[in-house]
Amino acid sequence: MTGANSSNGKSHSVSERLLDELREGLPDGLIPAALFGNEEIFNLELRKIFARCWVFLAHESEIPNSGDYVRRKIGQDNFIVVRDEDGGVQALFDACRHRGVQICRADSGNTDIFRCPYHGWAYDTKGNLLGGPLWKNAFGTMSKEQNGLLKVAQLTSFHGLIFATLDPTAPSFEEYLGGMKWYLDLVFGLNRHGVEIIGAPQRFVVDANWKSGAENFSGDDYHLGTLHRSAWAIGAFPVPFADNMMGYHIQASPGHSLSFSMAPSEDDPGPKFFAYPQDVARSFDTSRISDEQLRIASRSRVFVGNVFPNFSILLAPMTDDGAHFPPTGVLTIRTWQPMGAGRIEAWNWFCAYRNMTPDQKDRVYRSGLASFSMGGVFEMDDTEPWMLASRTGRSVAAEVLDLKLNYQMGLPGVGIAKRAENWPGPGIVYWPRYEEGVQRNMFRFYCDMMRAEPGTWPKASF
Amino acid sequence: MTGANSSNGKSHSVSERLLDELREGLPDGLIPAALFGNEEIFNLELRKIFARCWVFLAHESEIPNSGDYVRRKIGQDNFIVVRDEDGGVQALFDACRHRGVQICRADSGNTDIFRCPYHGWAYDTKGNLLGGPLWKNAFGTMSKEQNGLLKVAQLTSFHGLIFATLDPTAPSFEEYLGGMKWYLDLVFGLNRHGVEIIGAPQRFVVDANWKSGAENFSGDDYHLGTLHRSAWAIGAFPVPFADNMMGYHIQASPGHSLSFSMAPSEDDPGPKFFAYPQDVARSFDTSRISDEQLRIASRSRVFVGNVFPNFSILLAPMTDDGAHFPPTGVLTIRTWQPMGAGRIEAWNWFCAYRNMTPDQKDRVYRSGLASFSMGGVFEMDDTEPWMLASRTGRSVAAEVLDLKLNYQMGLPGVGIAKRAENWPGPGIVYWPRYEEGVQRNMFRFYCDMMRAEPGTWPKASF
Amino acid sequence: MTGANSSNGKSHSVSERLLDELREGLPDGLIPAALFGNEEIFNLELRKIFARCWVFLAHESEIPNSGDYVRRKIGQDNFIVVRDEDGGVQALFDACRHRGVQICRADSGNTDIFRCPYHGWAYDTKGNLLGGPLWKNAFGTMSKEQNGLLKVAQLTSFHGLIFATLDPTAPSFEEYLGGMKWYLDLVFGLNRHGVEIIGAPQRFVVDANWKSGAENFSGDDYHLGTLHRSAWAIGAFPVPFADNMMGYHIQASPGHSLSFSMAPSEDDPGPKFFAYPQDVARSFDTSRISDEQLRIASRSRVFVGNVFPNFSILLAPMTDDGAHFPPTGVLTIRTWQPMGAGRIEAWNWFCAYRNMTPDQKDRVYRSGLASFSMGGVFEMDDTEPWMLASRTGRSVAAEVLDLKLNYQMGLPGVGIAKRAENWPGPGIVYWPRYEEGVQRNMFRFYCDMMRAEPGTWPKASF
Amino acid sequence: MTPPSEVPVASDLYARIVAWVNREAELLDAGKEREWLETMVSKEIVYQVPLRQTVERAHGTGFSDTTFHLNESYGSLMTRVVRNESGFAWAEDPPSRVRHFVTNIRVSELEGNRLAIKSNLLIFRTRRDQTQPQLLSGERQDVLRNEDGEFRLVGRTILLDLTVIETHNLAIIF
Amino acid sequence: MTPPSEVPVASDLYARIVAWVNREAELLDAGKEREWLETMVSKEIVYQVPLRQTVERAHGTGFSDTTFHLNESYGSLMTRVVRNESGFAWAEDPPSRVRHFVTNIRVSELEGNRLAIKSNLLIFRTRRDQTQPQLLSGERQDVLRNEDGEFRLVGRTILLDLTVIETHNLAIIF
Amino acid sequence: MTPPSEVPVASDLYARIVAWVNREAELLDAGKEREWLETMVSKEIVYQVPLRQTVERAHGTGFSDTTFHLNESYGSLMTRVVRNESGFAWAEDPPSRVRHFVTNIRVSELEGNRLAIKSNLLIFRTRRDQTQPQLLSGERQDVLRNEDGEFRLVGRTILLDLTVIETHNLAIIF
Ligand code: FES
Ligand code: FES
Ligand code: FES
Ligand SMILES: [Fe+3]
Ligand SMILES: [Fe+3]
Ligand SMILES: [Fe+3]
Repeated sequence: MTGANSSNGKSHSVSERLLDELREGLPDGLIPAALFGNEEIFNLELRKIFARCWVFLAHESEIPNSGDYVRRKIGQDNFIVVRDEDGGVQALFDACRHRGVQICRADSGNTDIFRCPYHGWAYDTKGNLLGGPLWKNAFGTMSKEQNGLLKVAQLTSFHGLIFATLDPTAPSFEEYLGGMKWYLDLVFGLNRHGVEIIGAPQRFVVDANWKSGAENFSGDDYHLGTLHRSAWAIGAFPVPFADNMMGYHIQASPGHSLSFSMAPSEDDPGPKFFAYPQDVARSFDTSRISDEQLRIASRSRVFVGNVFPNFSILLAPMTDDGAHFPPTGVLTIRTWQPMGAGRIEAWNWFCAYRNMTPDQKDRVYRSGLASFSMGGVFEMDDTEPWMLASRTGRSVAAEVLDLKLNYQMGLPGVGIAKRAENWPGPGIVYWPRYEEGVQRNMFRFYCDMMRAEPGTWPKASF
Repeated sequence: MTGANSSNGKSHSVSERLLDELREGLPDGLIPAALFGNEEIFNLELRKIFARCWVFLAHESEIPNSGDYVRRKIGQDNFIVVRDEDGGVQALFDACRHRGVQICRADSGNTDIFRCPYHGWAYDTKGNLLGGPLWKNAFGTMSKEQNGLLKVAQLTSFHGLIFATLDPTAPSFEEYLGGMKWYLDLVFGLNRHGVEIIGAPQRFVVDANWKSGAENFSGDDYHLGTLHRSAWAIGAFPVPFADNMMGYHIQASPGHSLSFSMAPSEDDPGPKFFAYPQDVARSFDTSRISDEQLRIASRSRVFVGNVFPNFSILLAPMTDDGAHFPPTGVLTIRTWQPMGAGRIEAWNWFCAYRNMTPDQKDRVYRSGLASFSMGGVFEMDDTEPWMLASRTGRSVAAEVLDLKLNYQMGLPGVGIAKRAENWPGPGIVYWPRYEEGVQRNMFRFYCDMMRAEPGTWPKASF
Repeated sequence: MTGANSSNGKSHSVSERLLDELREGLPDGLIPAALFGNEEIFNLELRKIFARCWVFLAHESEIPNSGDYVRRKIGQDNFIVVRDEDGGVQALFDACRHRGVQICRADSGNTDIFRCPYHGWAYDTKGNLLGGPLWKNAFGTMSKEQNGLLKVAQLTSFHGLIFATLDPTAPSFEEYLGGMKWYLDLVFGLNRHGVEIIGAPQRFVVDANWKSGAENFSGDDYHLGTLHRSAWAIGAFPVPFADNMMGYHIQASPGHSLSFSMAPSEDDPGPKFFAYPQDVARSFDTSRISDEQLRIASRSRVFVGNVFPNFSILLAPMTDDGAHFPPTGVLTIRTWQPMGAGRIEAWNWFCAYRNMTPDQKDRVYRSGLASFSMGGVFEMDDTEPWMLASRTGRSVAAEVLDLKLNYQMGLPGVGIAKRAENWPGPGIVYWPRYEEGVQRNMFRFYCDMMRAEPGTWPKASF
Repeated sequence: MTPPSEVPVASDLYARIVAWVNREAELLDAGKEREWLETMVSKEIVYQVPLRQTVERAHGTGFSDTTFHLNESYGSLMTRVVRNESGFAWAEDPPSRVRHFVTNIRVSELEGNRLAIKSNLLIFRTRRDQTQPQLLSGERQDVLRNEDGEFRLVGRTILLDLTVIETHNLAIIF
Repeated sequence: MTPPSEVPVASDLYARIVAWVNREAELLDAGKEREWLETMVSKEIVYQVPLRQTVERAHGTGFSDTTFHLNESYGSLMTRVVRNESGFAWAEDPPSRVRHFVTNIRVSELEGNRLAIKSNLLIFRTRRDQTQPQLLSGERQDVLRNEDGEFRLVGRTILLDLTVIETHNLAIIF
Repeated sequence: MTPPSEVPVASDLYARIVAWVNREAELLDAGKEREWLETMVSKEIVYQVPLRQTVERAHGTGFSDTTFHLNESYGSLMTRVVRNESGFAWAEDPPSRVRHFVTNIRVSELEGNRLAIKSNLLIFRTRRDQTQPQLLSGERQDVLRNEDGEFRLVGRTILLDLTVIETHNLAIIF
């Protein structure tokens, strides 16, 4: 709270104190509750996390043709993600260089020119300033080069996923991903066709902190048994809770974590390949991934992970109507846009492998919508505890009583999770999934980024 | 205002300056208007007042049976006030120790277990952690003792009134009350049966500062003549304004003040015993109070007081329908919950002596509701000036023009109030009620608390 | 953003840094975008601009009779502008001296006493404290002189326009106006009858920064061609865009700028005297202005200007229904009340020369309403880009990408505007209107005021 | 008592009730509270706004049947009217601007010449310069009785969709 | 003029008015302003949204009869339509999303083949990503005239429950 | 198909529909979702809340016909009911307080024994201590079919006036 802030008059000390407590508490799995509500921390996050890290903007399948654009967010700010006239992808800051007026008038569309409504400066799809009314009279010799739309510092496309960063000093995306790449390849490169987005993203606002979403998708499997207990009551999910806890927790690289639900043995009856239909599963091959990756995928029931800070993916078997339709694999992408210390704008995309039939894609979409969306039986419940936790994050009592949140599951001696032997992929791996190292990994990197001086970066590998 | 805050870049200096002005101005009855609107001051109050002082939570009659609970506030934060399995009263911070999720799902109820909706940690009515799903797998050897719900530092029950503080260094409640105890005994111990709460508390939100409520109940009788002038127009109140100014203003002990409306002579025709029905009045005795206290009560028409910071009580003759029903004594309890520098959540309880008949209690409830509630003819008007004052408290003009509020009534030479001779009770006492020493007393203690270092306390007696 | 504020823990450095950037960037026409959204800057503005500069309150024609009052704002705070019993004009801070309660209960009215609703203190129309109920008993000897309503430090009436300042050290209004006086005389003294307000002001709230309004009226003519392009589509405005760019941009004195739309030659067919009806134009004379001023007026199609900080006037030919009525001169007054870094309360008055016929005044009112009001075809569009610019002013991306807004039109070598020769009036004058020196002039004075120490003033002439 | 029987929307009776409801709202929004009380309300009116608490789904709606925000009789309602006419009712001077939006009107007949009316009520309320209204929403349950040819309000219960009321006072009639 | 006589809710005439009101709202919410103007509005329309000030109870409602937020004729309304069709009406491009909630409809007959219609109007308006709507509430007082068999809007006065309007423009039709 | 023909407001059929709409809202606001589903909804229901984007005026309303906030069948609606009855539906325990304000009802006949109903829907929703409601506004387009003498909801499309939804979940029925 800015309260904490004002309470001693040294507005910097609150965030510094909290970050010190974070660093000291992490080895013991203790995290100050105020990280989920303090305004000063949040304003730091916008600058030290969202203005520096690689963040997800869009998928290329959303802007197939030149001139296609979508308006997306980095932190709280709008960027125009547009397919330029040469077929390249641009991410342009949505602010006219004259008086700063936002010039993008739609959530998506197609255009060859962005014209500012105030005085009419016009920009092309690469952000170049083209001119304005009676240009010679008004701006004669002024440099157009220096007055084009501002752009992100770096941009990349990975399996069609467009990521960008505002920080020119950021490491390359590959380096930033580190070990996480192996796992994203496993999902997005599972067959030669790759994935595409179905429809436009759903957006909704939740009064919670973005880190609640990020840590949940980093591998919070334990909450299913309680929070999603109703899912079994309605047959929405095929694997019993205890069985579903079998699997791997993986700290792929600093900040990025994931989790697999996997049966102990290959020949377990449960779902294979996330319960994708047989004929789709048959298209999964090693054209773009290794045998190990394919084998892991074949045994997987659920994949859930988070690329720091706020890019989450989930691949799981779902159905909208258990009585009539068996679960199908559903791949969904989430971003948790930070709209305030206690405010998330959740973006929600559904994906399918390109080679799926229209019917199969429709099943994916319906099942996903009914399970993991604002109106879905799973997600409906997830937002509830996040709201209730962010309220605590704002509380003075938590500050005064020094409430530390508990991230101790899976610490040495706590529970049954153990380091996994001979796992073919990168990262620090535990079996089974009774552990929160995946969350501690996220917060360790978070802590390093929050303390990093401008221009400097924590190391991207263990 | 954070404005003041930012306006010179030294965010601590604003509150320090205001508190200096307060300390220097108080002897002359001058208080900076910004205390009623400045955000920085407010955030300090949450920490230095509400997180340290004894505050009211509930009355034992609201949770008679084991497992009964009500959700109440300390400052802005929720605590579960519950009758534990041994019949004791607990005040538990409503935040799960795992991820801080609030676990209390209702304003009141009865339960033997509080289960967190996120991962299922369960706590008993004493806040002890009982466990969660597949506990051994997940948290095996982790200490449950260290992961119980957090509690208030001290809690006490006084005439059934449950008070608590978050500060382990706070003096005992008796010591904190000091001279005020004598007067609360007089009201809550007026007969052997004591009082009980009627129904559940009413809650409403007013855009005002909590101190406006506290100072008003500390003994602002002078406002009746103007603000409540309509009350006489409708016969809601039996004592003419000027007569009603007769009585005593009492600074019972630092911070705590009260006021009695009392006729100059014993044999004045006006209401006795706050106009309680004769048969009720007959039950008032010295089983729990002294002859002096009983005699005072017998002569009293109105009792109004405030236990610092925000526990107000009023005992006065009221009727909902003067044409058909004579006024009856109505005892009401108020707390002014600080929801913002300009935002109060008012809580409103009505009480009756246990030995009153159902009809008498119904008259109390109806009369109280019609007089001192959100829809009551008195309270309806009170909130109006408080809102208009908090607007001034936020204003830049008040800051620039250096507006000091006037608390000079009853200062030496100002008005006719004089120190009272041979008053049987404790405290500094004035007659008649044309004075604001009762408010200055509240602000003197307020000033001391706001300046007190953590762990240190101003003295609780004159 | 307070974010920037907290992001480095030194809350003063953000505004200082931004003001340094402003000072350094201005000569090159570069202004940091954050000036249009930063909270800390805004809170400084309330104190260093609005609490010090001369601001407009009302026109004398709004309070003709003694006891007439209107409630108006200085910055965000209410002042009672009242015609006192001696026919003078008072501007009283709307806050009772007792507890700070606002005592003015209406937007306008007539009264001889302002009585506070809380305890009944009464004040006369000069703000003198008259007393309250049972005054002797309550406040006996207390000085009434010291407890009158607070007032503005200086107040003046200029052509019936009432201006005031809270700063006793402010220069006289004439000195403050400097060269701008010549131009305001030209408009408000255009005939012997002078102007009057038609009706009550319209008020509406826009999520934008007040400086967007001020800079626009300082002489942003270039936006008509794009933003108001629809105005020509509907025949609302008689002069083609390119022609309308002909005219003068005038930096009348530090902070105050204006612009004339004027045909290159006297005998241009276009509107004369702002297209006022012939018989009205015939009443324009030199009874209060010079021949030069009259000649300028005769050639003028549009006059638009801003008296720093937020008093804007526009005099232009308009019609509500081009098909049936020719345009008439419409004089409108605007104030941009600063309600937040991204929040303006716009006040909107229409004026007519006193000697106009009721029908002519009705045409003025209808035409103005249909053109320059919340529902007017011009103003409707203006608010849009201002909102979109203030969003950018709040953005973290603008901060991180260091977005500087462009005010370079008309800088040496940029466009065709040139210093005008032998212009009869004061100030720095350019022809034609392709330039933004008028805005730079506003921001130069803004910068000086924001950096000025209390009690010191930048010089009011070039 | 015999169960209430629904009054068809197509019936004249239903139409008369709609007119009654609209007339009432018009009077209240125009601040004509005395006219409302004297011409549309029964001397035996029981007018209640019960308190509401948040409770778990298993425990119902959370309304109290013993505690109220308002619990009025004809006498106490008249008291309010007199008060507002006193010229010293600061809480409502200047008055709030109140608008009653009454929708989803359902009518059924009760024995004893009485009608039960349910409607959804949205109250939009502003004061002074407020640009953001107070919104009060709930179900209104009325009982009307035919008293010598005229319908009179004999019972009104307001079931608010709120537990904490964001309003500085309840000096309004639902 | 003879006093207005109330049109019973049960009458066909009332029903026709309800249909008219609903059709109008549907056209306006769908942005079909030209169709509305050309098929439902009289050439002699007087369309006014008077200014409102906060005044003390003793001084009435605070509406002005000489100053307005909007004061439109057929010509000026057509101007708005043309403007929106011009493709350069930035204020409403992208357009607001507007919803008219019309309740408490009261109809009475005036002489001269005219009807007076009062209704309570709640407008819900959002733009772009706004999640919090602008809410405009007031009483709508219409006069309809039967012009060769069709009802046409000849008078409309919007009495808003607001003094300061929280909206960047009034580019909407009430 | 033949074009829909408007059902006059004065008709019995229209009146029956109004009663149907009011009964439905009453059931939903009272949380009787199973009763609603079993007595008022057709097994063949198609229930959709399409996604909306902000688009320029030239590009229409911005509704998607392929992507949705909700896209429900009878089976999936029953799933919701069962879920809420499971006792573990945390998202709605304690339940929201929901109020349906249904106005501007328009009815027309379709072939095949079906009726098209358009209405403006305002949903007022609060939870726990919230004093500020979530407000959801839109046009509701229903199709009712007469199934052995009873009207059943066979199609519902909610056209929201929002692009970003400010609600932690859509566990409500429009
Ligand atoms: S602000 Fe974009 S052209 Fe001027
Ligand atoms: S947050 Fe309570 S059990 Fe996890
Ligand atoms: S506050 Fe104005 S008289 Fe007391
Ligand atoms: Fe989940
Ligand atoms: Fe009072
Ligand atoms: Fe303009």
